[in-house]
Amino acid sequence: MRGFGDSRRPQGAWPPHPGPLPGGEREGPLTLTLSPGGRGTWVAALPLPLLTACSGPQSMLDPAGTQAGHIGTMWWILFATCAAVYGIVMLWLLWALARRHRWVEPRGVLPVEEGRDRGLTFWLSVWVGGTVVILCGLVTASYAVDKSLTHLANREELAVEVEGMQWWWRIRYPDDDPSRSIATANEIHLPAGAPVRLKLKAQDVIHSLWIPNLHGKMDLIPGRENELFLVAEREGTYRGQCAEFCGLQHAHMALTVVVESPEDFNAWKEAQLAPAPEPASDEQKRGKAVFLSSACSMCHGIRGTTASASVAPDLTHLASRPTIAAGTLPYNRGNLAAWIADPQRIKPGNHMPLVGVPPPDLQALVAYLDSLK
Amino acid sequence: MSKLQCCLLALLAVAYNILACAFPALAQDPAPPAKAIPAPAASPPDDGNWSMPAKNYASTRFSELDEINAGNVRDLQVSFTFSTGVVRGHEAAPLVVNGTMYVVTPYPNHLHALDLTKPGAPTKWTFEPKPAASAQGVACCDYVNRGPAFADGKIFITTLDAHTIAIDAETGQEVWRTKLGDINKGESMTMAPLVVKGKVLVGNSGGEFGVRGWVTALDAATGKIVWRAYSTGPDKDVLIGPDYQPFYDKEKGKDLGVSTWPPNAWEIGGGTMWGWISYDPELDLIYHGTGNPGPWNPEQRPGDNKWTGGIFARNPDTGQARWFYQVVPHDLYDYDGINELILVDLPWNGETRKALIRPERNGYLYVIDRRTGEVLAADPYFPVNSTSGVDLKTGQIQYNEDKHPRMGKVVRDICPTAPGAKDWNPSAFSPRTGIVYIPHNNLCMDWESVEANYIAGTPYVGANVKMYAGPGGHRGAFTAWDPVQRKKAWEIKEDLPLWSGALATAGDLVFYGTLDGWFKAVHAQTGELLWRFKTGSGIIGQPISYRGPDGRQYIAVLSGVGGWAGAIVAGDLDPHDASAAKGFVNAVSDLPRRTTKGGMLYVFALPSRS
Amino acid sequence: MERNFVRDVSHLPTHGHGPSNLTWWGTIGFILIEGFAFVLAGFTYLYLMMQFQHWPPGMPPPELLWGTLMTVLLVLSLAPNVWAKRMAEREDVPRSRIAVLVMLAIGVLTLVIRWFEFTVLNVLWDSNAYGSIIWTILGLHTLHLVTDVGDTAVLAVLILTKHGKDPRRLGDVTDNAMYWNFVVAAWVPIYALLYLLPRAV
Amino acid sequence: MSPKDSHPSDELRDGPGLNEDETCRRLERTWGTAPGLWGWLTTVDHKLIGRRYIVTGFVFFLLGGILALLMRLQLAQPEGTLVGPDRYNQIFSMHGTTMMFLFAVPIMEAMAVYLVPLMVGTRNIAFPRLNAFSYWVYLAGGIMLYVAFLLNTGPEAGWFSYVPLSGPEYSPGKRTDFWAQMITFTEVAALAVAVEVIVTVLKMRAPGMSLNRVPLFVWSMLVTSFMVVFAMPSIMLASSFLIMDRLIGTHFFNPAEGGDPLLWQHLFWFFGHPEVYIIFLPALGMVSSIVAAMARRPVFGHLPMVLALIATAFLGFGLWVHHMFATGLPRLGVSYFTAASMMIAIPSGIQIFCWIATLWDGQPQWRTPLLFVVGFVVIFVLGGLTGVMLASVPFDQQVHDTYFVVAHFHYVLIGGAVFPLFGAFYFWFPKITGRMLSERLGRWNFGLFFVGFNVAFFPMHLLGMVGMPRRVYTYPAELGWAGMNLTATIGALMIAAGVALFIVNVLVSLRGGRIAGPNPWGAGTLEWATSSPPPSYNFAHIPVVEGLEPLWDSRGRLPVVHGLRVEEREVLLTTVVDAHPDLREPSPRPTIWPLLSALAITVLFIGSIFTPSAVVWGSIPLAVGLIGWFWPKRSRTPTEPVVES
Amino acid sequence: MFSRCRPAASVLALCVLLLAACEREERAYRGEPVGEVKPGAIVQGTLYAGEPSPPPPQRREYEGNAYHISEGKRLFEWFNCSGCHAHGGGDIGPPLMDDTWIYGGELENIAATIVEGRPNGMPSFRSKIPDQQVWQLAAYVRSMQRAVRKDVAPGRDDHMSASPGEQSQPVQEAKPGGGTPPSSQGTGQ
Repeated sequence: MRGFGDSRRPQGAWPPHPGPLPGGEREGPLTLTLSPGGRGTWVAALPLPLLTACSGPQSMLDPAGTQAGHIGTMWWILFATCAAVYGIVMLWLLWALARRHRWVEPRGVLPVEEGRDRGLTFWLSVWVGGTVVILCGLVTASYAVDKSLTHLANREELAVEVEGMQWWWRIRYPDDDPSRSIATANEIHLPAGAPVRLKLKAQDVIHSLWIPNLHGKMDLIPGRENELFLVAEREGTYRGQCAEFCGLQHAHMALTVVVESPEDFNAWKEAQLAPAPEPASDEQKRGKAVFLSSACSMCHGIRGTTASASVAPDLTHLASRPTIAAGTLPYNRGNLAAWIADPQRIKPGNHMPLVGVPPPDLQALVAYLDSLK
Repeated sequence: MSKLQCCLLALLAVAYNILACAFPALAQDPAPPAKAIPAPAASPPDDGNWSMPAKNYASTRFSELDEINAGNVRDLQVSFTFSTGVVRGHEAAPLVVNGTMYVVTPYPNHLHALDLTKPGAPTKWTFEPKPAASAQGVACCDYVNRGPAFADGKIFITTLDAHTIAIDAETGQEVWRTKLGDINKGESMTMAPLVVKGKVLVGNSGGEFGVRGWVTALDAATGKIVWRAYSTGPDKDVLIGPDYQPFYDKEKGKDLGVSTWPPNAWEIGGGTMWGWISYDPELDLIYHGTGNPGPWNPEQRPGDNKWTGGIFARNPDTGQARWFYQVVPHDLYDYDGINELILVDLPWNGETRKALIRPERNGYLYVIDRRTGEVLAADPYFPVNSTSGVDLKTGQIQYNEDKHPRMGKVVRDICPTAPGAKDWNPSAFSPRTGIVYIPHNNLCMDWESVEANYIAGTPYVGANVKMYAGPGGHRGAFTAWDPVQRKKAWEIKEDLPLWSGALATAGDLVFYGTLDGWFKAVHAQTGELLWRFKTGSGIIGQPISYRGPDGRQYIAVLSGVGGWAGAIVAGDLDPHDASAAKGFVNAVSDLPRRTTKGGMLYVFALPSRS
Repeated sequence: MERNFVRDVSHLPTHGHGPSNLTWWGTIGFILIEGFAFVLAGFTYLYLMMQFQHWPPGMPPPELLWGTLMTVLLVLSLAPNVWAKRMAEREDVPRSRIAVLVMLAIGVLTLVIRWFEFTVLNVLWDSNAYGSIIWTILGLHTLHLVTDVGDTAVLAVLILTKHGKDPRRLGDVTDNAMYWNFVVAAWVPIYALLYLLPRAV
Repeated sequence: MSPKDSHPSDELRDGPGLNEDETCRRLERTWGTAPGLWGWLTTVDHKLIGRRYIVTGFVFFLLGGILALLMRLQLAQPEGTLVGPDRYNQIFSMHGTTMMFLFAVPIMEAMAVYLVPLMVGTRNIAFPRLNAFSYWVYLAGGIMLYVAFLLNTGPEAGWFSYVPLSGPEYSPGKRTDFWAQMITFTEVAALAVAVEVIVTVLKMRAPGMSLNRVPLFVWSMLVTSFMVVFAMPSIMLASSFLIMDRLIGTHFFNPAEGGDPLLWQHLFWFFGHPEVYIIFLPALGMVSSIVAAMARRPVFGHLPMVLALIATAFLGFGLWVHHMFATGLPRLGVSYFTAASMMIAIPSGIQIFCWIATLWDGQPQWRTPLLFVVGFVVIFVLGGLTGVMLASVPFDQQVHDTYFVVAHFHYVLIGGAVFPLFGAFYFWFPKITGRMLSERLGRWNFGLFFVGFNVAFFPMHLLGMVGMPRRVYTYPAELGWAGMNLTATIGALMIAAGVALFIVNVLVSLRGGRIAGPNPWGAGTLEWATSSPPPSYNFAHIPVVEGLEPLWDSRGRLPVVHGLRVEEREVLLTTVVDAHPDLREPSPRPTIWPLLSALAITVLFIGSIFTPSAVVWGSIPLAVGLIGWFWPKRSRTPTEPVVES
Repeated sequence: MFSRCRPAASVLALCVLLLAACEREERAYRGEPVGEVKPGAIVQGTLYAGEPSPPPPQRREYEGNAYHISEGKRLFEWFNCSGCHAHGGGDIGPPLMDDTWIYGGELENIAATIVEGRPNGMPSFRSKIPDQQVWQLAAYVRSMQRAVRKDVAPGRDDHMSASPGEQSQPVQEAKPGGGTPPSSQGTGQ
């Protein structure tokens, strides 16, 4: 098994990336986030061997944010309770089967005499009473955890608009000064420790934003606006994915969440504000011309050029993003070229058509796009 | 009252008038006039010509001729007609200069000179500018042209493919031609130029194509660009400099044309200038509006979107802005700010204010101090529900949260509509009554914002719109508004939206036309219908009045349905689609049954006494 | 297996009235199903109402005349309907025949009125969600009218021919009368929803 | 009451006056199904219809299983290329749809159609023609869906077809229309059977079978049928709205015009959650039957069991919102549904307790049906506990729509319904066919199924928690899901082997299985009181019930009533609560009209996918069919005219 | 007899329809890249010299395919066709839901119009729209004029109800060469 089976892997391990990621490949401490319930001790105490496979860039068992931490606590409460109940039931079942079992043909029927079931009836009442008590406990715990998920909501420091499209994510950072608002695609950068409000909407079908390491999922529903409130605490790179079936390429609708220090975050934001750099080399210049004169500019925009289309991801800072095609491929020049050359083979049914850029033009185009840091 | 008393009173009145003209101070100080008067410097006495579509720099569209009056107008009859040979929407005003009438047609923008001295007004010459045919694809609302302008022996016209052309008024020869915009970006030109101090002022159209709006001054003699002021972008492009002194704080700040937009959105942000310009020679300021921001979908352009949807006062020589007032910051409903600006001096709280009157798209009639840009009044002349009023302290319009457009959600019953309570079709102002005569719509709409995708040369709108009759069930109205009393004097309900201009005359008459082809004269005081005539096609043109070479008074108007309101007829649109013509088709789906295409000049006069 | 005869049932009758019949229970079953469908459609109506600022959105509510006429007619039809049921239970064949014919005539009349009702809704089903739900609810109810009128027509043919002598036909008349009661009972809240509620909010 | 009813005619009647062989011969002539195709098409015998219902349902189970295997093979490795996204989407939608609508509900109702009349001791189900009709409609719906699927027109929006994805704009073509219409088919069939079962249970029980003596399986089917009556109208409305949105431009789910996508979810889950219990409650009844027979004692706590069934049914309607915790509904509202969802664990807990208590107190025999019951308890309790977890809003927000949920509901549905169903197959197969299934193959069958099931579905819990969403046709290699997915695929193959073994067992046993005799398990309920397979008339004499387990109570001498006619189809009606004999009701004869009506309604439904006017012209043949169906016929003996219903 | 034949005939008709379904529901994602919409078979009139040439394969492939038409519907919005033609009723450009066609109303004519542009304001999208999407758009435009089978035409979209969905309108024969609208006669350019 490849990947993040080992929880000590660097947090920037996903996606595989040739160069350093914006978030930096930090060796994050294993459980930086301690939820009030002391999840860390739970982890240590539970001898479940499978747990080693539980951390990772898209795992609810490896919380990196306050909310995911609380939910993690809830999980361990539920797990412990249910495991205990299950154990009791199974033991009793074993006993019942072993007690007077027979391997033979039936002989006669046990008569039910008056009063014979009285003892069982008593235990049934105990059983029901126990069930009620346990359930009341769980309901209370669930309600408490649910409340704790939003208790920081009035301390919002950052609002991010997330719009689900078939099959990518449009991310906007609105600002009171509209000229400082930025738009990107398939990546969310968050400052560590800051309370963030994600505003979720969709224009086409229902999607669901799920970043397990930070929070549970919330649907993006056409005609409605939902909110998800979270605090990311541990720096690192996480993965989120659409969790509501949304059509052909539901499987390839992922996004990268980079949690970084406030300084790094601000630097990233400043970089995003700049329009696309002018092409430096002749090849890049030609690539820009190819972009503007071909089908690319019908859907994609690059700020600073005349291409301002907006039905597909904005490419102004394409080369700074960790993935292309909504988490389908890690970003690098080779993948980019392969993607442009035949997007329908990599992600069949997605809305990027086979444009058929001739090979020399393709090289130039990729060179230009690769300059859009 | 005896006859003698009458004569005495009349004499006194004449004397007072003479005194008032000779010594303005005398007239003002003791008792300000009870009604508004046109800005004196901008409205010279009528010479019987009609040399600019708005009649004068004050944009009064008032003729001092009174041969035709309320008493005899019922005898008015056709004097002659002229077929323009084009059957698109005729929004232009004919010009009459020294015995020649100049008529500019919609695309292909032919300019006809008619010799009024001869019976039947034969054609003197025709100028064909041959604009690019593909320009038809970037004309949002029919291939209209709003008229020529005359100055210094030249006729100036704009063409649909964004050229401005000067033609010798006598010979019909082209003097110069300047390309001002690129149709491949969606830029076109439809407005009537205004010539001020030897400069031809023009602006571009194409707010629905994501163009960047501007107003430009060309040297009337050579056609060279003297200055160009954009409606979006950094201050140096907008020509905002040290002279800029807006009244309200919200208009102050550096490079607001950049910072009130999302990054780079101002480059495709609209704010075109395709309507009317007025000029006050006394203050030496031109006044013009700026169009709607692009796209219509407001969610794609958070911020105030300066300098769209507002009014600029500029120095005509340098283009430097003096003041600006944003009527609709962050415009939500395509409330283009390009309507006419009537310059009047009017009594206000005991003093006389130099003001401009603007019946705005958003349903308010603004009275603004034209020296400073202070809003004196903004009163609804239409049952507005998209906004709840204008805060006169801050100048801020109060949007109604209930009617805020949302992506993917139809917001119902927004009044007024995208074409506004009143669109470009200009009002008239009569100094005799002190009343503004406003031909306008009575429509409401359903609106849904959708994602607009910018592709240069194609529309950039992002809204589905469906219009229908507003409160009362009628779709148009002709309103007489007293700007001093701040109330309606009277109103005529019209079944169809009104898309023609208005004309007021000293004969106490007001003329306007309807979409189904009626040309009407009503009494300026009461609104009583005195005369009407059915023309061959719907009227969306601007009526004028002139004194012919024979000394008689004539009324002229172009008939030819079209424009945004009449696109269903001019463009053969299909009424099954409620969103056709950006929703207007739904409001006038009965129009094809009530009128047909046409392109005809009608000139009326009283029967000759001979 | 040995048998142990404990009871003779040969004296039992072969048909009964009301709840002792299978058909009665079957009819009740389908009334439950359809009644619950009406309830859910009503909830949908209220749910959609919450999505709108104005209800109806931008058009006048359905005109009262035909709907009210329908309500009056349906409520009044309960009288002959109950009479029909009573006659059938008394096994009074001639009067049952008259009653069935009267109910058939009323049924046809309701269909005519329903036609006019559809013409004054002031909205089409494809205009907006409001139009969709009122057309659907009215259509659902019309479906019940149509099936019941069809049912009554077949019953009329049966009862007017030699089949009419069969006491089971009279049992069918009572079941049919019960179903008509349901159709009327379903209509009254629908009338309130479609015609009165939009005027009240 | 007319006088002639009170005086019995001179016809032949069962009872002491008639020779037993002669009784059976005449009853067979009256009740038997004609041989040949015509008989097959016209029969109204609940056993024949129930049998073909069961077989059809099982065939759909196999088809759904094959689709599941395809999915597992596609997901066995990352970036699999066995099928593309379009096919995969159709496959999982077909899988869910088949299993829920064409297998689970119908087969439970099929078992009821077969067993309920036998267990309540009557000769046929109520409304037997409606019964035939419902089978034909169900068959037509299933065939339609599969033909469409094979023609690349299978549903593609999942078995719950969320709008707008399944709406007119995002689901082009006719794929979703066929799906929505299939809903209509199955709901017509299910509602018809529900009414039949309710009426059969309430009115046709054997004399003496008062409500407190009704077997638990019959109770469960009665409760289930009531749930069907209240749940199905919701999906009927929803699928009608959907198809109207798609075909005639209504706006129920168009947010721009005042509709709401969440309206679909409310309506769907208001049906969809009870649907789970509709599948699961009959299985509880089967488990109770098996447990009682295998433990050699009546089920402990009959009354608590019945109350638990009813409580489950009521609660089942109150927790649909727990499928919508991630839709952003108001927080306080959803907390109520957390509580309601958890509370449903109480009746389930009671039932589990009662079964184990019965086994504990009885003498359980290790026969295959019991194995499946044990498998049921082991699996279902785990699924139930994960269900309790899912009721917690915060936890559900994490695992909703992930493989955790996939694991959960397979534990609940396969554990809670399929394992009991296989147990029931082993248990009642002798009754239906007269031959026993092989115990040896049965143990292998169980072993493979049980182990395979856990290998396939247990890892999915973890997969969901480490991030794997549902309904993805592939996944990237970097996320480390490959190992667990491969394990799951191996488990799926084991299940397939187990099911294959079952089929072998059936085929072998049909020919060479041990002859069962009337009551091979020594069980106590009435279906075992007649021969295996039962005769067309079920019982030569209607039994009289004196206890919960009549065969055990009567110690071999079953009391019966006599006096029903043998030359006419006649059933005995009893009163609702106490089951006193009330009426001798004529029962309809075979007829072709239900089949013709079903064909007519099929044409109507399918035609309406292509043109709304089909609803109008399609209703003409339907009306003809129905009139033919209900047109009264004179009976062969003129004294007592018969109604056909 | 009637009630027995009717279902049989309908079932037969249904089978035929279902066989057509394979084609209707096919989803081909990888079309031709940007190239030329081959002008070979484009005609704008109904008068032929000699035998008419057979229709090109795209007609069946795109006009009979629900997926392509629905993609065309999406692109119609994305590429701002709706900006000029509204939802078929027309605006700046002529209406597309009527049967009046200046440059021919067949699939190939419409595709050619998209690629080449037309002098009176229709922009050319040559090299801007890949061929497959041109065909998809053209097929959608054909559905607006009700010239495709009803079972492949799209239903209403999830937006403002501007015009009835293509599917809920009767199929009609489009004039192959198209008529000339009165408006194009006046300007004469």
